[in-house]
Parts: sequence; C-alpha cells; structure tokens
Amino acid sequence: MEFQPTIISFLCNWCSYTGADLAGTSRMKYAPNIRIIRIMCSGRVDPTFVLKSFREGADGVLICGCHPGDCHYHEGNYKCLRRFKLLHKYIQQMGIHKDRLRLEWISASEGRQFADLVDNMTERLMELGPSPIKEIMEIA
Amino acid sequence: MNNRVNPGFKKELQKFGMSEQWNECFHCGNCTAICPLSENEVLFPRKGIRVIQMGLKDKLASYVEPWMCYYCGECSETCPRDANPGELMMTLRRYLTSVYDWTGMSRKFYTSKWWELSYILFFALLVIVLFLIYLPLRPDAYLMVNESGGVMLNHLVAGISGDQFIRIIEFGDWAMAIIVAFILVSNILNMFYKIILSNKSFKVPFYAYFTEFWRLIYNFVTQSKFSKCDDKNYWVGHMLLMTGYTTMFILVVVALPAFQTEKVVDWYNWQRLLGYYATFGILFFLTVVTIGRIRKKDIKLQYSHSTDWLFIIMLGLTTITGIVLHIFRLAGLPAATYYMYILHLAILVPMIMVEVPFSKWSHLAYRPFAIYFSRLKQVALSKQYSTGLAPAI
Amino acid sequence: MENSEKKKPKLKMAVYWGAACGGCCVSVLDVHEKLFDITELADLVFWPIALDVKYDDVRAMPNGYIDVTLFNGAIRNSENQYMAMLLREKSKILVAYGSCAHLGGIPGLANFTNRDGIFERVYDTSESTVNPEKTRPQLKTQVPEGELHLPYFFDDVLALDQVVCVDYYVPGCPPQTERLVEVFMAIATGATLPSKKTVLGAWDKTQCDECIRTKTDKKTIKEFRRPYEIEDDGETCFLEQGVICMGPATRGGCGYRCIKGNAPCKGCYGPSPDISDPGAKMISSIGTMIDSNDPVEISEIVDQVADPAGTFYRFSLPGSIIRRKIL
Amino acid sequence: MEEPRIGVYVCWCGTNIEKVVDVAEVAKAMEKLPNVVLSKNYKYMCSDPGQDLIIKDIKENNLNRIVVSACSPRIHELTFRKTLEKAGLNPYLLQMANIREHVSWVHDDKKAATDKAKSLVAAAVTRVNHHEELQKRTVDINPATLIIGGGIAGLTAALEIADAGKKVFLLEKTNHLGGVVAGIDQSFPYFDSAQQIIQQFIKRIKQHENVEVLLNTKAENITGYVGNFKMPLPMLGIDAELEFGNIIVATGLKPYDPSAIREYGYGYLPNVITSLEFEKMLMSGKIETKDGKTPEDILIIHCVGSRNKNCHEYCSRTCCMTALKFATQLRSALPKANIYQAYADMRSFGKDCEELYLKASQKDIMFLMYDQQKYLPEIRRAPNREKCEMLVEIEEILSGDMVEVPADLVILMTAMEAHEDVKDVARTVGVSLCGNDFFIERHPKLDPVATTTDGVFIAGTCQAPKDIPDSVAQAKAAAARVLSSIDVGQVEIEVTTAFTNEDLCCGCQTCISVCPYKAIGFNEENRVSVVNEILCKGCGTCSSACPTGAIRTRHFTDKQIMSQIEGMLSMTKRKSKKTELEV
Amino acid sequence: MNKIPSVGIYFHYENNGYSNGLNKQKIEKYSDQIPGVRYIGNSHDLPPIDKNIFIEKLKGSRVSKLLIAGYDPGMVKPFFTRIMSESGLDPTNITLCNFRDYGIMGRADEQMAESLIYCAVMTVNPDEIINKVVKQKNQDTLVIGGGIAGIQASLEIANSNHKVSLLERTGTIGGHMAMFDKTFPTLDCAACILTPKMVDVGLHPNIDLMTYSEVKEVTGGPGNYKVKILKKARRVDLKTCIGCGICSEKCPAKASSEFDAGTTLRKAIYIPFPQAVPNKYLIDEKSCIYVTKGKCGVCAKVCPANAVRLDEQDQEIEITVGNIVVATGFKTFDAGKVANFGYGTFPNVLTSLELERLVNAAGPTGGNITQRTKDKKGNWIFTEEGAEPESVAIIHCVGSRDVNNHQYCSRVCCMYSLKLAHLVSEKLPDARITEYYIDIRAFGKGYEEFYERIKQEGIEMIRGRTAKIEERNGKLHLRSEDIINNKLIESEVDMVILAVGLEPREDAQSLAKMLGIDTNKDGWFEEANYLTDPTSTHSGGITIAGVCQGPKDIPDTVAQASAAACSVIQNLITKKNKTLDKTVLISLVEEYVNKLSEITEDQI
Repeated sequence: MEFQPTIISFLCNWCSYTGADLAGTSRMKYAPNIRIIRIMCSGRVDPTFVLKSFREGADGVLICGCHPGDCHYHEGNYKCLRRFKLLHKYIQQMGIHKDRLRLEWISASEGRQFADLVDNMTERLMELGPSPIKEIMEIA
Repeated sequence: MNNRVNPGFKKELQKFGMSEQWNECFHCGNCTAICPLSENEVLFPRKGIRVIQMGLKDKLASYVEPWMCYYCGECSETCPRDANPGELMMTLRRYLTSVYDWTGMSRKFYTSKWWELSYILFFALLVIVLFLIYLPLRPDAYLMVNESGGVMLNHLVAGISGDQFIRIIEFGDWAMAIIVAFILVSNILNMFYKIILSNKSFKVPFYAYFTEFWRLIYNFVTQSKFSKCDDKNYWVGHMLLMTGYTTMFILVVVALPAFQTEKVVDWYNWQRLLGYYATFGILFFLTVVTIGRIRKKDIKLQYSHSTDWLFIIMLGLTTITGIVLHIFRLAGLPAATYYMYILHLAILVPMIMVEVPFSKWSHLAYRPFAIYFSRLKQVALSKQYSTGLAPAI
Repeated sequence: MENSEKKKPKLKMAVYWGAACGGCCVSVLDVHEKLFDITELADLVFWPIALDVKYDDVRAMPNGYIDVTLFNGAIRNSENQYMAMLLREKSKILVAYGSCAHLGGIPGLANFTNRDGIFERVYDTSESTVNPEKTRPQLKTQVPEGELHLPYFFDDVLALDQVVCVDYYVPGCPPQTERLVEVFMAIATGATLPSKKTVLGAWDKTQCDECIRTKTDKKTIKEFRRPYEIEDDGETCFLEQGVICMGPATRGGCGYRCIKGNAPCKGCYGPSPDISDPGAKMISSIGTMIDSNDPVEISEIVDQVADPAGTFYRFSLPGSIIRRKIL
Repeated sequence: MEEPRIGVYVCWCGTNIEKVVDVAEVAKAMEKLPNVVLSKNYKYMCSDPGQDLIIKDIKENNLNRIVVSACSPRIHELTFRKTLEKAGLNPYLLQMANIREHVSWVHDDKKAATDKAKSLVAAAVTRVNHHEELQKRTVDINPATLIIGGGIAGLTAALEIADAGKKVFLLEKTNHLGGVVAGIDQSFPYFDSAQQIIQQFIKRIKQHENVEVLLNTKAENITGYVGNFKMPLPMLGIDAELEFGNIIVATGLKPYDPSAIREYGYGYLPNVITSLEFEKMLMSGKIETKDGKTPEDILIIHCVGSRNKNCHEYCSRTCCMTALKFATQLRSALPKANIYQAYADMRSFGKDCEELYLKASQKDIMFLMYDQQKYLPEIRRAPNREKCEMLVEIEEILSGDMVEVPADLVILMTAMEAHEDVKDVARTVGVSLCGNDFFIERHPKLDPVATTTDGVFIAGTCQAPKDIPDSVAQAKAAAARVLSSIDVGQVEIEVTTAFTNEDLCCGCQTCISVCPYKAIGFNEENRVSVVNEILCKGCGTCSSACPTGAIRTRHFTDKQIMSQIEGMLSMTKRKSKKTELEV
Repeated sequence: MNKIPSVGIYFHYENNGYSNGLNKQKIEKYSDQIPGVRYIGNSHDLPPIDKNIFIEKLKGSRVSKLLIAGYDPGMVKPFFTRIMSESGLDPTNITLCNFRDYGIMGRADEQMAESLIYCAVMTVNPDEIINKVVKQKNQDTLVIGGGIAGIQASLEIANSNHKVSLLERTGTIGGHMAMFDKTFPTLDCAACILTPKMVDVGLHPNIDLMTYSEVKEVTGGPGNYKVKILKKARRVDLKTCIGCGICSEKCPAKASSEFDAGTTLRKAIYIPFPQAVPNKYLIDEKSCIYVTKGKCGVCAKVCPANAVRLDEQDQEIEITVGNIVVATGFKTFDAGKVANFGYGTFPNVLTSLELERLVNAAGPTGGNITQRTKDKKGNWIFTEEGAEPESVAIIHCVGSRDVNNHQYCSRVCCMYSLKLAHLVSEKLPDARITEYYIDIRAFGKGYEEFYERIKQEGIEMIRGRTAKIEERNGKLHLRSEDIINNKLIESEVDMVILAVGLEPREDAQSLAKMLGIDTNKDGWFEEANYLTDPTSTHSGGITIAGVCQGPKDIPDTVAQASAAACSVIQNLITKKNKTLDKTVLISLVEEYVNKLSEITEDQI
C-alpha cells in the first residue's frame, strides 16, 4: 500500500477551523490524512505542540490561522508567525525537512483553499516519505 | 450600419398603432418560447421587441420575422408583464409594409386616417363619376330583364353593347390588377433588397432561390405556418376568407365574361356555387372577427388599429353590396341593380387600390415572400455555419 | 545530642560520574569544611575520583545497599549505561546530579552528530590527528596480558533517566554546592522528601524571580545581539537589551551566578516543573518578543539567532522532545 | 479529582456520518482506551433521545467525562454541554470530536475515513482525561450603550434604546449625523423624502434626554468587556471616560470610487458622475451638465464596482432599485429627456420594488443589458459634430448588438464598500471582518446582528450592503439584544480564560505586552503577573509566551493539547521498516 | 400665531385605485382654507408636465414653500424641485405628505388626511399627535406562528425575562425552514442550525408553547389584548406521550405528509418530523379512521403510556396579552395555476419544496434524488429504487414576476434555485442541470459569490423563461429562448423543478381583520412605515415579523423578528404602548399642533 502520511494540524477556532467546517458543509473532498486540533487562536500554538507531534509520529504539522490583520484576537496570528519562523529554523537545524511544518492563513470562507492546502501538503509529504523521527527518538 | 440607439423611434411606431405597453417587456423570452412558429434563426417576437425598444431602425428594416407571426395571441396571453408581444408584431407588420412601400402611400395611410379616407373617397368618386358620365344608365333599362326575370346586367349602359361593357369592365379589372401587381412586385423587390441584399452578414447561394421557391407557392396556398398555431379554428376561418376572395378574384378578373353573364344561371351552376362559397367564406370570417374586435375578449382582437376597422368595413361593404346587387338582379330591378353595381365597384375599387398594395391586405404577398426570404437567409446561414464562415451570433 | 545521632546508622553514599567533565565531583568537594559534617552522617562507599573501590566491590554489594547515589554525567557509552543500571540496583535513592545527568548537558550537544561523525572528527580530521590507517577504537583488543575491553560508544548521548529510573534530580552545571548540602542534609536528617521524580536543590520559580536586574513589560526585540555587542549597564534585563537570556525558562537556585557576572543565563538549571521542553518554550517566548509583523523582517531578525538549537538546548538536548538531530 | 470514567458516543447524524464512517467500529475501538467505561453509537445524538441516552448513562454508570463524536463543536458543543449540566456534570467535562465536517463530508474512502475518525475520537478521549470542572460566572451590565456611527442604522438603534429609557452615547466620526441617507433626496420604492425622514430622526435624537451625541469622535481605545466597556475621551480632559455596557457598531459603508475603472472615465470626463453626486443634483433641482445645459440623453450604468472580480465580487444590493428610482425621478424632472439604463441583472427584489421596475418601464426608459464581468460599457467624448456630450459603446446582450448610446450625463451606480478605517474600529471592538471588510456576524443566518464578541452588535450596512428598511430592521434587532441584556441586567462571561499560577510566575513580564486585551497586569508586591479574567477572552497567546508555564488557559492547557496529540497519533500504527534516514 | 406660512399645496394621485374612496375635493378645500396655504392643483386636473404653468402659479401665489400631498407624492417631487429652483425658491422647501403612511391607504379617512396635511404645514411630526400612548397593562406577549421568525421573536423576548405564548397552527414549531435541506449561501444544513433553537424554545422557562392552536378572536387594545385561542384536539396527551412511535407503527390509516411536501405518506397518528418540538404524536382527524368512521382505535390500545385520547375535543381558551407578534409566514405558490407547466399532471414536474425534501437525507428517498415511479396501484411515488434523473431543469419565477399570477418578486427563489442546483449536482455529479432564469437576484451577503461558484460548478444558466413543458415518451420537453446565446432551446429532461414563489396564507386577510392591521394589494401585512418602522403596525401592540410582511430570506427574517421583538421589549420596559388614533378629530389636532408649535417657537 502506498505510504499515507499523517498530518497534525492546529486550526484557530475563528477562521481556519470554520474554514475547514465550510469545506465540510460544502462537501469539498480532500485527502484523509489530516488530523485537526482546534485551538482558540493560532497564537496558542506552542512550539512544544509541534515538536510533540513530530515526536509522536506525525509526518507533517500544519498550523493555520486567520489572515494577517484578521485575527479575532487582533495579533495572535502574528505572534504565531514569529514563533513559527524561529521554530522553523530550529527544526531544520535538527534535520527535519522544512516542508514538514507549514503555517498557512485560512479564512472562514476559504473552504476550498483549505481542501487544496491539505491535498497539496499530503502530496508533498508523500514525496518526502514517512517521518523517521518517532523511530529515531525511541530508546531501545 | 449605424447602431446608435434611437429613443425617438418609438414615436414613429406609435403612429402605427403601437400599444402603450411596448416598453414593459423585460425580456424573459417567454413569448419566443411559447410561439410554435418561432425557431432557431427565426426568433421572435422578443427580438423584435428589443429592436423596437432600442429603436434600431436599420435593423428593423431587414427584420423579416414579424411576417412569420400569424398572431395567435398566445404570447400576449402568457406574457408575464402584459407587454403584448403579439400586438407589437402586428405594429411591426404595419410599419414594415410602409418601409417596403417606396411610394410612401402606405405610410400615409397607416399614420393618417384622413389620408386613407380621402384616397378611398377619391377612387369611389372616380368610379361613380366615370360611370355616370361615360356609362350612363340607358333610358330603357327597365326592359333589360331576361326571361327568368333577372336583370341583364351587361346591357344597362346606354350606347354600348353587352360585350363592349364586359370588355370595358374587364379592361378596368386588368388595369387595376396590373397597377396593384406592379406596386406589389416593386415593393417586394424593395423588401428583398432590405432583407437579403443589404444584409452583408450572409450570402444566399444561388441554387437556394430555386430550391426554396416551392415554399413560396406552398405557403401562399396552404398557409401551413398559420396552421401550426395552437388556435386551429382561426386558421380554418382565415382559410375560408382567403379561398373566398381568391375565388372571387379569379371569377371577376380571369373569368369575368363567364361570371358576369346575361343569363341568370341555375343556382347549382358552378359560377353561382363558387360565388356563394366565396361570399359565405368572406362573410363568415368577417363576422367572427368583427364580433371579436368589438368584444375584445380574445387577446389578438383586443387592439384594433383604424386600418383594421377600415379593412373590415370595406371588405364587408363590398360583400354586402355584392349580395344586394345579386338580389336586385335576381329580383329584376334594373335601375337598382345598376346603381348597386356602381356602388359595389365604388367600394371594391378603392379597397383593392388601398388595401392590397399599401395596407393590411398586402400581407397576402409579403407573408409568403417573407417565408421565402427567411428560408433563403436560413439556408445561407446554415451553409456558412457548415463552412465556418458564419459571423458569431 | 551525639548519642541520639549515633543511634541512627550512618548513611551509605556513592558518587559516580558518567560522561562528565568532573566539575560535578569538584562541586561535591566544594563543600569544603562541611565535608566533615557529611562524613559524620554518611559513609562514602563508592566514589571513583576519591576512593579506590572497584566495580566488583559494587557488584558485591547487596541490592539497595547504598542509601544515596549521586550520579553525575550523561550516558555516552555502554560503560556509563552499565554503571547506571548497576548503581540503580544497589541504591535506595538515585540522584541525577548535575545538568548532564539531568538533561544531557554539554556532552549532549554531541547529538547533533553520531558515533561515526565523532570518530571521524576525533580520529581523522581533527587538525592534531595523524591517523593514516584510520584506526578506530576496538571493543576488544588482544594484548599479551589478555583481552582488553573498551565500552561501546553509543550514537546518542542520553540523560540518566533515559536509561534508568531516577528518584531525584539536582540540576546545575555544576550544581550549587549549598544546594547539595541542603539536599544531603534533608536526606540525612530523614526529613520528608518530596515525591519521587522531582527536582531538588533548585527553585520552582525561574531565574528572573531572583534576578535583580530591572524588568519591564516592554520585552520587544528588534535585533538579537551577542553579549559583546551591547554596552551592558548591569541593570537592564538582558532580554530587553536584545541578548538571549535563558533565565526566564531556567530554574532559580544557582543564585543567578552568570547574570551576577554580567553574562546571560545559559539554562543549565533546566526548566521549571511543568515544562516538558525548555528550548521549545524559550523559542515560543523569545519568538513572541520579536518586534515586527512583516514576514520578511521577521525572517531577518530570526536569522540573527545563528544557532537556535545550540542556544536554546545548550544543556538539555538529549532530554528534549527532539533529542537528537535527524541524520 | 476522582478517577476519570469516560463515556464515548459516536453519532450517525442520520446517514451523514454513518454513510462514510463505520460508526460501530469507531465506538468499539474506543472501548479499549484507558478509563473508557462505555462506548456507544446512536443515530442522532443531538436529538432528545440521544441526549437522554447520555444523561441516563451518566447516572447509571457514574460517568464523569463525556466524549461526543458528531458534528462540528461549533454547532452542537453547547447542546451537549447543556446535556451534561442536566445530568449534573460540569459542562466542561465534555469533549467533542468532529467526524462530520472534518471526516464524513470531506472523505469518500470508508476505511481511511473510519481510521481518521478513530484517531480523532481517541484524541478526544485522551484529552477529556485532563478536563477540569470550570465554573460559570456573570457580570453586571452597565445600562448605557455606545453606538458607533450616526447613520440611519445608528440613529434608529439609538432612538429605540433611548425611548426605552436607557442612556445612549452616539459616536459619529464626521461633524454631522445622518450618514449616507443624509445625502439622498428620496427613497425607493415609495419616493418618500429621505431628507424629511433623516431630519426627523436627527431632531428627535438631539432633543432626546437619553442620547448624548459625540460628533467628530472616533471609536478608539475601547477597553473592558461585556457589560462594562470604557472609552477614554481625551479631548474632554485626561480622565474623561465613557462607560457603557454594550456596543452597537453601525459604521455603514461608503461609495466606491469609480475612477479605477478605465472604461468609465470618471474623473476626467466632466459629465460622468456618481449616484451620490446625482442625488445632490436632484436635491438642488438643477439637473444639468457641467456647462449648465439641461441634458437630453442620460445614461445610468449599474454595477459600477460591484459583481466584478476586478472591483468587488459582491452585489451592492441597493443600486438596481436606486437606478430605477433615478430613472423615475428623471422622468418627472425632465419629461422629455431620453433616459437609458445599462444593467446586468435587474435586482428589484424588495416589497413593491418589482412594481417600481414596471413603473419605470412604463415611463419610457430604455433598458440595455450588459455583461458586467466581460464587457463594460465604454464612455468616450463625443466628436464635435455630435449634439451630445459623450458616446457610450455597449455590448447589448438582449439584442446581441454592439450599440452606441448618446449621453449628456452618465450616472454611475457605484458600489458600496467598507470605510478605510473599518479595521481600526474592528480592532477596538474586537470583531473580525470578512474578506470584503464587512463585519462578521455571529451566524450568517440565525444571528445576523450579534458578533463573536459578547456585548458588541452590528447593525446596518457595516455587516453587508442593505437598503434603508433592512438597515432599520437590523438596527432594531441589535437594539432588541441590547435592551434585553440591559433588562436582564447580568450576563454570563467567558469561562475558558487564562490564569496565573503564582507559585511559578517569575515576574519576567513577557506576557503583559502579549495580551491584546490588556487583561494581564503586574502585581508589584508579589512580583507576579495577574490575569483579569473578565477582560480575558481566552486566546491563549500568553500561555504560549510564558516561559515558565505559569499561565494556563483553561480548557486549552498544555496537558490537554499534548494528550490530544498523543491520542491522535496513538491510532496510527504504521508498519514500516526502518527506512533510510533522510537528510 | 404671528408668522403665517406661505405654503403651496399640490395633490398627487397615482392611478392605482388606492385613492378611489377618498373625498379629494373635501381635503383640497380644507387645505386651501388653512391660513397661509394656497391650493396649487392636483395631478388629475393639472398634471406635472409643463413647467412654465407651475412657475407662474408659484410666482402668482407668492408661496415660498411647497407641500405635495397624496399617494406617493414623491413621484412628482423632482419636477417640483426643479420648478422651485427655476423660480428662484429654495428647492429644499418641499415637504411630502404621503397618505400611504398612517394607513389611509385602505380607508377613506379624510380626517386623518387633513390632520397629516395640517401637521406637515406646521412642520410637526404627526407621530406626536396622531399616536396616542396607552398603558401597558399586561406584560405577556403572544407570538403567532412558530416558524423561524416566531421562534426568534419568542426567544428574544423570553431571553429578556418576559413571558411569551407561542402559538403554532401545526403540531410542531419549525415552519418552512425545518423542511429545507440546506440553507444558502453557506450551505449549512437547515435542521442543524434550526433544531437547537427549536429545542431552546421547547425548554425555555418563559415560553408557553401552544402547538396545534389557532387564533379565533382578538379583542381589547394595545397593552391589553384578549385573545381567544382554539386548541385543536391533538388527541394525544402531551404530558404522557413518550414519543416512542408504536402507535404510528400500528396505525392503519395514511395521509400525505405535510412535512415532506406531499412526497410521502404518513400515518394518521404521526409526528411531523423526527426533531419536532414538542416531540410528541398527534392525530390527524381527517385521515384517522376512528374519527371519521368511529371504529379502529388501535393506537389507544398499543400505546404503552396510555397517552391517546381519541375522544378529545377542540377547546377554546382565552388569554390576555399586552403585545402580539405576528409571524404567520407564507405558503408556496400553487404551481398548478400555471397550466403550461403541467404541475400535477406530469409526475416529474416538482416544486422546489418537494425537491427540498427529496434531497434531504431524512426525506422520502433517504436523500437519493430519484424520479417518481408508478407503484402497483398505479400511483406515482418516490422510492429509493427509482431511476436517477440524468437531467434536471430548474425554472425560476414560477408565480412571481408575472402579472398573471403575482407581480412581485419572491426574493428567495433565485438563491434557493442555485442552492438546489448545487445540491443536485453534488448528489448526481453526472446529471445535466440547467437553470432557466429571468434575472439572477443574488443580492445578499455572499450570494453573488455563491452564484459565481455555482456557475463554475458546471451548472448551465440560461436567461430565458421556459414557456411550456410537455411530456413526450416519458421525457419532459421544455422550450425556451436562450437569450444570451441567441437561440431557441428545446431540451428533454427527466425532471423539472419549479421555483415557486411565496404568497400570503389563505387566512392572512381574516387574521389581519381580526387584529385590525392592514394588508397591501398582494395580501402581505402592511407595516407602519416601510422605511423607518418596517416591523410595526399602526397598532403599537402588534408587530409583524418575517415573510408575512413580504418575502424575505432567512437572515432578513431573523433580523426582522428581532426587530419586532425590539418594539415589544421597549413596550415592556417602558410599560407603555402606543397606537394610531384612528378617530382623530381635525379640530383637536389643530389645537394641539398650534400649542406645540408655540412652545417650540418660545424655546427658540
């Protein structure tokens, strides 16, 4: 069977989660590889969550927030962006491919964009193959 | 082609009796769809209404579709805005008649009751005057009764023989026919120019003129298009009328000596039977239409232009005077017959001279030709489609 | 008083080092004159740096014979691992002593590479090495006296609790000696000890709590700087001057020694209780401080942090979530 | 807290979920997870019997944690929380897994969908282990209301509330009340005088004892929370402050600037004007070209800036009717003029508006249809030999002809669009904007006036373009909410807020500037940060920023989220050999 | 009164029949004798065409202000603005006095017209005089109609801690919205968003839900209405019924299901739909064998809770309320009236409401879109096994925008047709779906975007009204003009959906009479003021919400329902209620106005 990656994704409640819901209510089909965790704001995404996800076997992590300027909490998404950049640098230093972690802006009306994003990321992760992190981290 | 919209054009059409609701159409396309005669490349009435609303005069001149409409009234009945498309088609036919008519008479008649009336009056007086001066009643007319008691119609005029009289009338008939024919033919050529020649977007293949010619005759005779309308009775009535007057026309023009005989033939004789048939046909349909136009219940008869009434009146009077004439003749009243004959002609002649070339009756020629031209156009367009030369519509 | 104390049997104590610099052992010695107080209360049964007690002697001890073992240093090779397991067996209380045993420490930075990488560097490419045969350490070497064994060199450096169960942690590089004494005294006097797996000898609160530099809520960073790039007034919070200081995420207890010496905290005392990954937390915290909303500018600022992993995980790489580089 | 005893419920949602997800298998897989006492599947969990099932199980099996895997928590989380409450459990001991919007509706592959559902439900189960009881709290409502915007919506809302005897602060950023309606001569479809109406409103507002009008004032620096908002008024002194309990945003929209559309030449063709400029002509009674000539040909172009991807994709809702109104007015004022309308779709949908369309048709107005996306009419100056000022080329759809329309005056029916400063207003009141910069309502259908921020309501065109009656209705609806909340006097506030663990807080103060609501203050005495939980909206940014883990966000703690991650990935056991390590 | 205004007055009457009953001469004469007022003319005698006549008249009569009174006087205002401007007068000095306001429209009420004119002359807001304020004696509210408007209004009032009685004619609240599958443009499922609200209503401590009841008689006035209510015999006890459904299972009698828009059959004892509130059964007396023939009673025998009361009779109760919210909604246009579409003759010509049920997962076919097939008895029914249509045509504006039926636009059909097209294409991706429209009216928030999306989904949009549907060889034959592509379309489809418009309920008129409120020419309830008070009536105690005032979509309905609640809550807070004084006496008005304008002058 073809390798099916698992994506853990953190979606902010107001825009991205609603956008994902919209994809659902609009019955837009996308790859079943994504696992969504609802958080109130992308600003709540702690790098720890991302690392934890990789550690537990996620092949990719996707963070989605409101578009810049649209944050329900004013600037949470900017804070997320800043952390993300630093974190992104760190994970690359740790030998994790940069495409395994993505931050994207999805608004409440972008069901289609969300579906496309998931498909796109799934495809990329299939190219990259399974993430070895979990096995490497395991201590025999 | 100047494609400038022309809001003033409506005034022009209003002169031709355009109904008040002309601008209420919001172009839902219901009329085109419900019309059983509308077909691809011959879309109407909606497109016609659009041309009216926008006042595209040049486009209208080459617009053949109004002639395809036989005014069953279904479009007007179901129109969601009461814009009365059928009546607008009628208006267009009046207008187009005036467009084809190079003499300009048609336009005058349609737009001015007085013009038409005085023209009619002129011809009526002309007939009367000619008769009274050149063909006066002979003094011994009371003797001109044959053995069966009928009036010897051809011998009522002083100074000439019965044969001479017939020949004079026959000459008059032919002269009238030729004048009318000339005007009609030249108008049809004008129509041909406007519809086919001036339109540069297609070119009619030469063979089509012949291959499609049968339609002209066929439609003239059968009015098969009309029969496709949902109201079949109307077609039957119109058929009666049409065959009636055609019969009469043939009788009085082609077969006048055989028709207008000295002897009163037996009632079952062909000439009397045909005459009765024609009279019945005309009278029947005229009555139906007159009642309809007065009651205004049927949508197609709701709106009556002055020319509509005039046509009905003239044709009715012609028929009635004909009948009275016939009765006088059978009753053996020579003087009454003579004067009734003059009256009959005094109505018939202006009717033919006005209605056939310039007014409502001209449709007898325009309709079949329009079908013919429209077929030519269709053939041309479909040929261009297949060769890829068609302009994108 | 003496009598009552004497009634209590003396504690048996061991100190061992794994992959360590020796600093921790020195820190034990740093108790100076208090050593006598300690020896009053405890017998040192095993301390390779100070006593000649062989591994066999340890093996001979009954299980649970030793009351307290202070294990310092990370687990680098099979010997470290073996001794950790052995001492676990023999000790009632096993204390991970110092940063290396706690979270991996400085040796843990070897997790950016692996065994082959290290050997290549050490035995081949380092500037002072001449080794044309590319000789590598052999696990077994036959010598006239018999067979010599070398421990197996692991790919990864591990913290102590990644190989054995650890009862308590005493963080620091090295641990503050006063804290050691306090811990020891607590154990020795039989005070009720906190629940297992907790950190001793450090506060729950982090460095800032003690730090006397003035702190405001304006922690925004437009530019990251190295300590030498600033003119430190000795009073302003390092972070507010753009210098990465691990203080906010590092337990207090060391007496903010570095900061007192006008150097930012490096994080040897490890994270506060609920934090599973101090580096990630610091990335989060420091990232938040970046003073820009423009993606391009943010990238530029982030680029000024030359070595995020080395900065935020200097003492804690093996103990963190992503405990080694993916090679 | 006692040992968790978890009940798991997997909903079929009729066939919505059941068609794609093997609900029985999902329920079965959950039974094996730690602390799960029972796991069931049911046709409609949200139905009364479904909820009764949960209540019964809680009582019979002593459950103290519930996982419902059904639709989006955005839809039914509240429903099930109420269910838990009915069963005597704290409502926050519930976790929902969204296996409809995120699984069954978006995936076709039954196996993959079922696997995904399992992992989502498992995540909910592991998470719910760490849920804590949270207590509801209420705050008192200040009976005063702030209304932002003095247009028709703002005025209506202000009068409704003031007439009920409650204080209203009416903020208007310009120096006059009335908004867009003040610039309109007459309204459609009955041609009432908009001036008369708006002046009556303004007169009443000015005389009203309960209304305080603040002109030239922008809504800025609003702090506080539902029931207790504050806004400083620096121009009235340093300490001057408004205090109010609710906010109605009625900032309206502004007309689109058509100079961006090249075809229309607005700005350099003098006789191309916008609809609002034409209203001014109507009011002055002088309908003439720039040269003072009475226009003979007048063209009204619809959809200027609307329904076109290059401008605004949305429909501005009122322009069609306004255009019909203009045509009718023009016919009255200039009985002989030629009036043309270039429209795209005639959207005369309101009460008596289709009738207005008919009426306009009867008044001899030439309607021309164009394609507002592909071929815009092109206006150019007429050559000197022409009598008219301009010639407009229109690709007329209904006839299929390219036609030329003479025009002395062209009226552009400009779209309505958001004000430039709407983002500032949105930020200060804490309401999000949609892509078109309209305020987002709490629910597009069932809650068109409330927003996601408690105590903040929207009215009128700031939510989307609207005509006067719809704006007024919305304003009244917003007023109803406000009045009802004032009448009740209390409101429940957010429970899932952040709080500080003072034993861990080191006083680094990183969190303080992070908070968008200024909800975190510094306690100098204890040297710790303190969260004002009424101001806190629970975004959780501070939790992430806190380097010591001292700040936690209730219901979104690290532990809860981390266990959710664990649970989610526990179901995907991949059987793959160790692959080559990637670089 | 020292300052005598110099006002010219002109009367404008539209030829719409509204002004027929009014004694115009009397009003004109009256206005001419008001001091300072000059009668200029009326539109019948002096139509506003030649401006010079008017300019001279104005100059001759030396007026500085102009008052235009009558029906929709604004129609001629631009003409007079121009006249004013050209005569050198201030063009803003024109006042309109519309008889449409204050409800003179339906009545020949000269007194009221004169009062309005007098107020307008004296620039006094007529509200202050013509409306009288009464005390709110009763703080309860009656909401008539349990659709989304009624639900919203009830919740709104109940949430402000006031008692509400919600009256619903059928066995459950929910109304039309509950029947819909999805709602446009966000496509969330109607039931998913509505049922929580319904449950809220059912559980709300302040709402007294009265289903299966109708208003019989209303007496009293604002603040204190006495309402006689007919509680129809449900024949199932609400308290004891547990909603188990055994009765329905065993019931031998069937009738067409109202909830499924007649696409299925239900039993004589039934529950309207699974999420009904209250979730209890009821007996339809028309189809129940026991009621019609006096024997059967199976339901009573099998009921485990003994809840069936077969012999229950209708009851009449009386309640007293202070305010009434009317939210009676609409019914869909009877498509059978358009003979050319053959609805009712051709089995696969459906109304939109029927399709709505057909695509719904809980509908007759479990959400499969199938054609009607003949069953053994020869009835055309929907089954899951029926053939899926390969082509579907949706015809807009059925019964709307059509002078032969309803001239008005029903406002929702365009959007729900687009939605239905989407739903069909989703379930039948290979089906050819065509929409025949006149104008697409996608005007709301996100509607235009939805329309664009539908177009991109491959649904064919044809601008052209279908004229006729015929059945040929089992296929439906459609003829329409494709205006934009300039051709005639003759297409054969398997299924035709008629986007039927909305129309007032049959008994809207009688209810209006009972309540003393006006209806407009189409039968919709007339609001107090179209612009400024779209939810009130001239009786302050009665407000109107939702479609009963005129067609509306869901968000507009909900906003209006809340707005209607606003007036009620305001009345409840102030404990006052206002009503139009229909028996206004002109002499009193004059006196009052004069006093009022003196006061304001003093103040100035």
